[in-house]
Amino acid sequence: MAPSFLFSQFMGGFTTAMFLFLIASGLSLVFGVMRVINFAHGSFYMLGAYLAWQGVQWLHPRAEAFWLAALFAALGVALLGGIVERLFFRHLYGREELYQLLFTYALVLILGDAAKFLWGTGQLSVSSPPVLAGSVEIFGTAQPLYNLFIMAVGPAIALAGWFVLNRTGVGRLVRAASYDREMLDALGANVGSIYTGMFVFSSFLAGLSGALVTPIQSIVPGMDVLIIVQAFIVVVIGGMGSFWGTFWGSVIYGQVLSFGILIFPGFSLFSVFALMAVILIVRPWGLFGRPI
Amino acid sequence: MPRGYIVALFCATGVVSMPASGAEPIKIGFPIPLSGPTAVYGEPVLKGAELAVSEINAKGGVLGRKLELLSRDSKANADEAVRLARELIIKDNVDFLAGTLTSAEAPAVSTVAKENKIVFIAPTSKSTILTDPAHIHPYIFRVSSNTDVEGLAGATLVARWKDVKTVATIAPDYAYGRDSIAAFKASLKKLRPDIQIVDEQWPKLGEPDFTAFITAQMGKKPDAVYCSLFAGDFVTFTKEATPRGYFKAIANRMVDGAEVGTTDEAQALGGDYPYGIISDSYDPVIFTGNEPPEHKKFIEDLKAFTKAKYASGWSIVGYQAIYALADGINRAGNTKSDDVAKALPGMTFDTPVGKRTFSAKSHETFAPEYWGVMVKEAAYPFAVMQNPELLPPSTETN
Amino acid sequence: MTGRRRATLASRIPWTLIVFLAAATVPWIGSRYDTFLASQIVIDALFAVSLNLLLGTTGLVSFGHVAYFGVGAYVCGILMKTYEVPFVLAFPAAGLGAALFALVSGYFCVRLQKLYFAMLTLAFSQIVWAIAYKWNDVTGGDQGLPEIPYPDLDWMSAIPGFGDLRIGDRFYLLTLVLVALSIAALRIITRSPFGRMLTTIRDNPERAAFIGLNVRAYQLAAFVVAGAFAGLAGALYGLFSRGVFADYVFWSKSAEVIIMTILGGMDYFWGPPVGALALVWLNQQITAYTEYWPFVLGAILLVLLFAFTGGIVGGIVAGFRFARYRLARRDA
Amino acid sequence: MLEVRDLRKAFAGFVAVGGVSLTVETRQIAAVIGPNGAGKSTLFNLITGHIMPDGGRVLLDGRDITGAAPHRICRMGIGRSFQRTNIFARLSVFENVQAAFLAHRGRGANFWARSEDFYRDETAGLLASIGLDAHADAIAGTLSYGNQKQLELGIALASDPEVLLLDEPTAGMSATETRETMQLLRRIAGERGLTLLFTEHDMEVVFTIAAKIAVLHQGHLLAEGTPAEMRSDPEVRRVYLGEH
Repeated sequence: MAPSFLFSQFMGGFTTAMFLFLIASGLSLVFGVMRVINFAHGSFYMLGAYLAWQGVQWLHPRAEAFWLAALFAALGVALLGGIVERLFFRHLYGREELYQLLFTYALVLILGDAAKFLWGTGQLSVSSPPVLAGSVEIFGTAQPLYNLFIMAVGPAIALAGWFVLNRTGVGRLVRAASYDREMLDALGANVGSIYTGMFVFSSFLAGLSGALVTPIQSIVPGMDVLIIVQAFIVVVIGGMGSFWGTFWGSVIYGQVLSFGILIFPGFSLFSVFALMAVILIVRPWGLFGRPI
Repeated sequence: MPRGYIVALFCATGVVSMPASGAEPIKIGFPIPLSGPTAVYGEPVLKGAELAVSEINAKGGVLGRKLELLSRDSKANADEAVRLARELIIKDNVDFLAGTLTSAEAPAVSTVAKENKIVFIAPTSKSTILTDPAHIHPYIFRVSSNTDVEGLAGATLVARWKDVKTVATIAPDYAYGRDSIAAFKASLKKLRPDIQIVDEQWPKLGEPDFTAFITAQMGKKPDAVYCSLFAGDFVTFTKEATPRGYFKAIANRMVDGAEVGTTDEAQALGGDYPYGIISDSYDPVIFTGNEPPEHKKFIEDLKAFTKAKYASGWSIVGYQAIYALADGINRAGNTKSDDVAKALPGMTFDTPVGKRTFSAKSHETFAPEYWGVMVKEAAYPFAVMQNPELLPPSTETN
Repeated sequence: MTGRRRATLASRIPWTLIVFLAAATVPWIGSRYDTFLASQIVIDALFAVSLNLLLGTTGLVSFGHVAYFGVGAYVCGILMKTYEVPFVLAFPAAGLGAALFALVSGYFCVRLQKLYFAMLTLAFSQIVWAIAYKWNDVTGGDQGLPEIPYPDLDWMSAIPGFGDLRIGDRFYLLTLVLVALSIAALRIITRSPFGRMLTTIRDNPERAAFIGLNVRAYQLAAFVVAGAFAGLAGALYGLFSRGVFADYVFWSKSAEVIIMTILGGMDYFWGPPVGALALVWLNQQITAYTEYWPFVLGAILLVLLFAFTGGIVGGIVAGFRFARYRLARRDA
Repeated sequence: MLEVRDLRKAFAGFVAVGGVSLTVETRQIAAVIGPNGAGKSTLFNLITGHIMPDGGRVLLDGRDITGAAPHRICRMGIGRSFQRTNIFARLSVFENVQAAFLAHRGRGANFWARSEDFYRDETAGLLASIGLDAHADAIAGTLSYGNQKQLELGIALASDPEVLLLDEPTAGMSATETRETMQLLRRIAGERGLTLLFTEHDMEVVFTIAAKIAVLHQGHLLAEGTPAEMRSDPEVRRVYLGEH
């Protein structure tokens, strides 16, 4: 196989990976701190996509329409996340995880239908922002500028996240919360606002990733349940609650999917779920996480 | 434990009332995707059927009874379509079934029609398994073309590119895609044994991310591509493929047999359309050449009915399905499915693009389609088909 | 009196028999559509009761229970359609197949705690989905496996009064009997010492180990039994819906059966069947008015989670307790 | 006879139990005392198989039970209570004890009979002996704290243990409750011929009923002997009994 081809396949996998990282990082953070698997994360992602489309409709044809719309979408979803956390979710922290899981699933159902009600059931799409519409040639392969942009955004968010978590006071509190909730309580930190903050930030990431995906994917009902399963796989591979784990989990997932198509074309779908199961069996805390 | 009581209560109140008088409308159940990536085709098919129903009812209906269309969103899922078809029969007591879009839905609904002995007219499903000898039954009829016809037309077009030596395929991984590629390959082998198939990609229907498929296919450096992606999948595919230079690498030598030559698809993609590819449509809508007069009227009526600026290239199949059914009922003289099922085979009916005849053997019309290069026209903000050509020239393949 | 409940008038009435007989009259007094709904309720009831052996009895939150339902549906469907195996063999084979798969997957699942358990069950069910979706030659892939033949039920014509019944009615009666037997078996299991051990594991796995229980072995046993009965429910569902499709195995279906279970009340054996009845009935009522059924379902779920944790049966029981309390106070 | 030989366990470098050896004779009542974090609970968890030791051995009547699974150790004749009450909160008191009988006597695999019909008399008798007969039908989770502790004892006794390990059996109880509980324990241990090993903070209790006392400090055994010996041991007095 030609190296340029392998490179192209790798870059394709890496783009997929960085999109998934944007989505999965929020899911992973919420799991790490709150020990909740948030099924609604996919719905937040979908809402981000719809809101971005809506924003573009409003702001069209201004050149910066896409960027403003993406910001609008991310902030809108973050706001929604905050409301959900304050009004409902905080009442479930002491309850069994079954109830927390089901609550997030109720959100999936409600938000899915709300999106259908507001934006219909058809397929919507958003064009790439003009600055990133073209592509550049790397090693004899055409790489879309927009994808390169995403490949830069992913690691940038990873680095920023790492910096905040490891080098700031807020990050210390978050890490403390994910290590030992009781200890944090004892330290007198306001766990409630940390949780709200985490949930809002996680929703922001979901909304942002939903907005950023619109130039290369169509917006359709059902994109929420499709993406959430993929995000789960990524988070499981990397280790639930581990930020870097999620990053590398995304990279692995993207490459397995990308090269899996070459090796066993019919079964790449199967291979990622099998990978998830195997990791849960041999290392439930993921490749980069630590046992809880 | 009140399980049985509520059931009993429910039964006792008798939610369903049986139709009594002859003035009752003739009910046609119509499961069709109205959400998800294929809704972009499903909606206009339904509109076409609704137009036919309103025209027929305006003329007094069939056998003095009005037609009533009961449409349901099948979500392009086989299981959902089956569930809806059974519910339409059992709960709504429909007289006939029509509709479904994909070749996952139609064969599944066909089994329901067979079991309940209810005539089912599939307007769009092309997969040969719908009416092949193993699956044919007295109640299934198909208005659309089939994958053999489509594959032959596609291979004919690919064969015209004399310098093409290698071809790759990409198709959704389900009945239609598989049958379509198989038919294309079989026809191409006869027409151009020198052409090699160098790559086959099988994304799933509704695939959200085609990147890996695109790069994998580009790696094989085909001269041309035969594609069976359609509706939302083709939109997603194109948006990822164009910036990767996919169409440039094959010099736009793609033939897509899955009706991406319709105005619907062209409008969905707008300026992102990969101009220069060849595709098909049952109805090119915008004829650059000689337009049949019936067609002109049909398009005007359709535009008025849907209040849309441009008509859809998909509505015609829904329209044809209802007219075929109405003709069949008229011929049978009653609405009993058994009699209508006997009236339809061999029956010829008029459509805005010429006459169609249900084969007596396989209950289908082998309809040719219009094919042509999709080009930019100054008058339209989307791609239109240049000089539509009816292919394959000889339609009777069985 | 300790442990044994007092025999009151209400408890002497054979409620289950009455419910069973009432359900059996549906084909005669109801329409074809009523039988259709009743079949769905009965099959869902078995599926939900099998899930509740894990959820309510053993305290295992499985988010992939639909995998075993799906395996049962495919095993029965493939045997009956592709290999023309008669129903009397295909039906138990479905339970067995599902049990075997539950044994293999459960062996790994029960090693994990709580959320990880839920995730691994989800992963296994998605593996089943991916196989069902992609293995065209066997499962029919995306088109599914339509046209599974009905079991041979002509013998029913010999029974007086059964001659006029449609095939769907006959299949409903067969389903009703099979489901009743399965639920009875699950009832016996739940009330047995084995069932009691499962409840100790639900309440406190650490303590359960220290009364001498091999907790994982018991959890695995419960997983296998629940899987087997889910498989039987799946086999019936495949026949009832005239085909088996990959979407039956998608993860969101697992969520639906969980909702069904807690809607009825997972703390009560009869909760899940009540939940199945309520959900199918609600679905039928609500979809007549609006296409936004998932929205309504989500809203129901919110009410259940925040105001009505005990589900319907829990609510009824609490109502009775309150009434009795009021009566006792008035008498005093 | 319960023997612990050179048992060791460290968590991520922190030595919780560092080479403890201890022998409790058959029918002896022994206490392990020590400040919080001395390693008492870890020691118990090592003995009962809840934690795998890094080294050392646990012998029950000369039989090596080191590292066996908790349910096996329970079946070999070691019963225990936990520091935080550990009962089956949603079952009735009766069912709690009955479940322990079922499990211990190998009836747990019976899936066809009605569980209610098993061991009714034994359960009633045991509840009477621990003074919980009045609460038999109550849901365990609704009991008072003291009663829950009693119930935990009942569950442990249903396994018919030779050796009973009690982790702070009187924690959180009033002075009266504590006295009653310890009397109950002494009586039951005598009736059943139990070997008893317990941890306790209340020194008065320890010195009145224990025949042997072991003092743990920072994971190490500081001293062991009769109550009288411990009282006079200067090292024990210094680090633990708070005298300088």
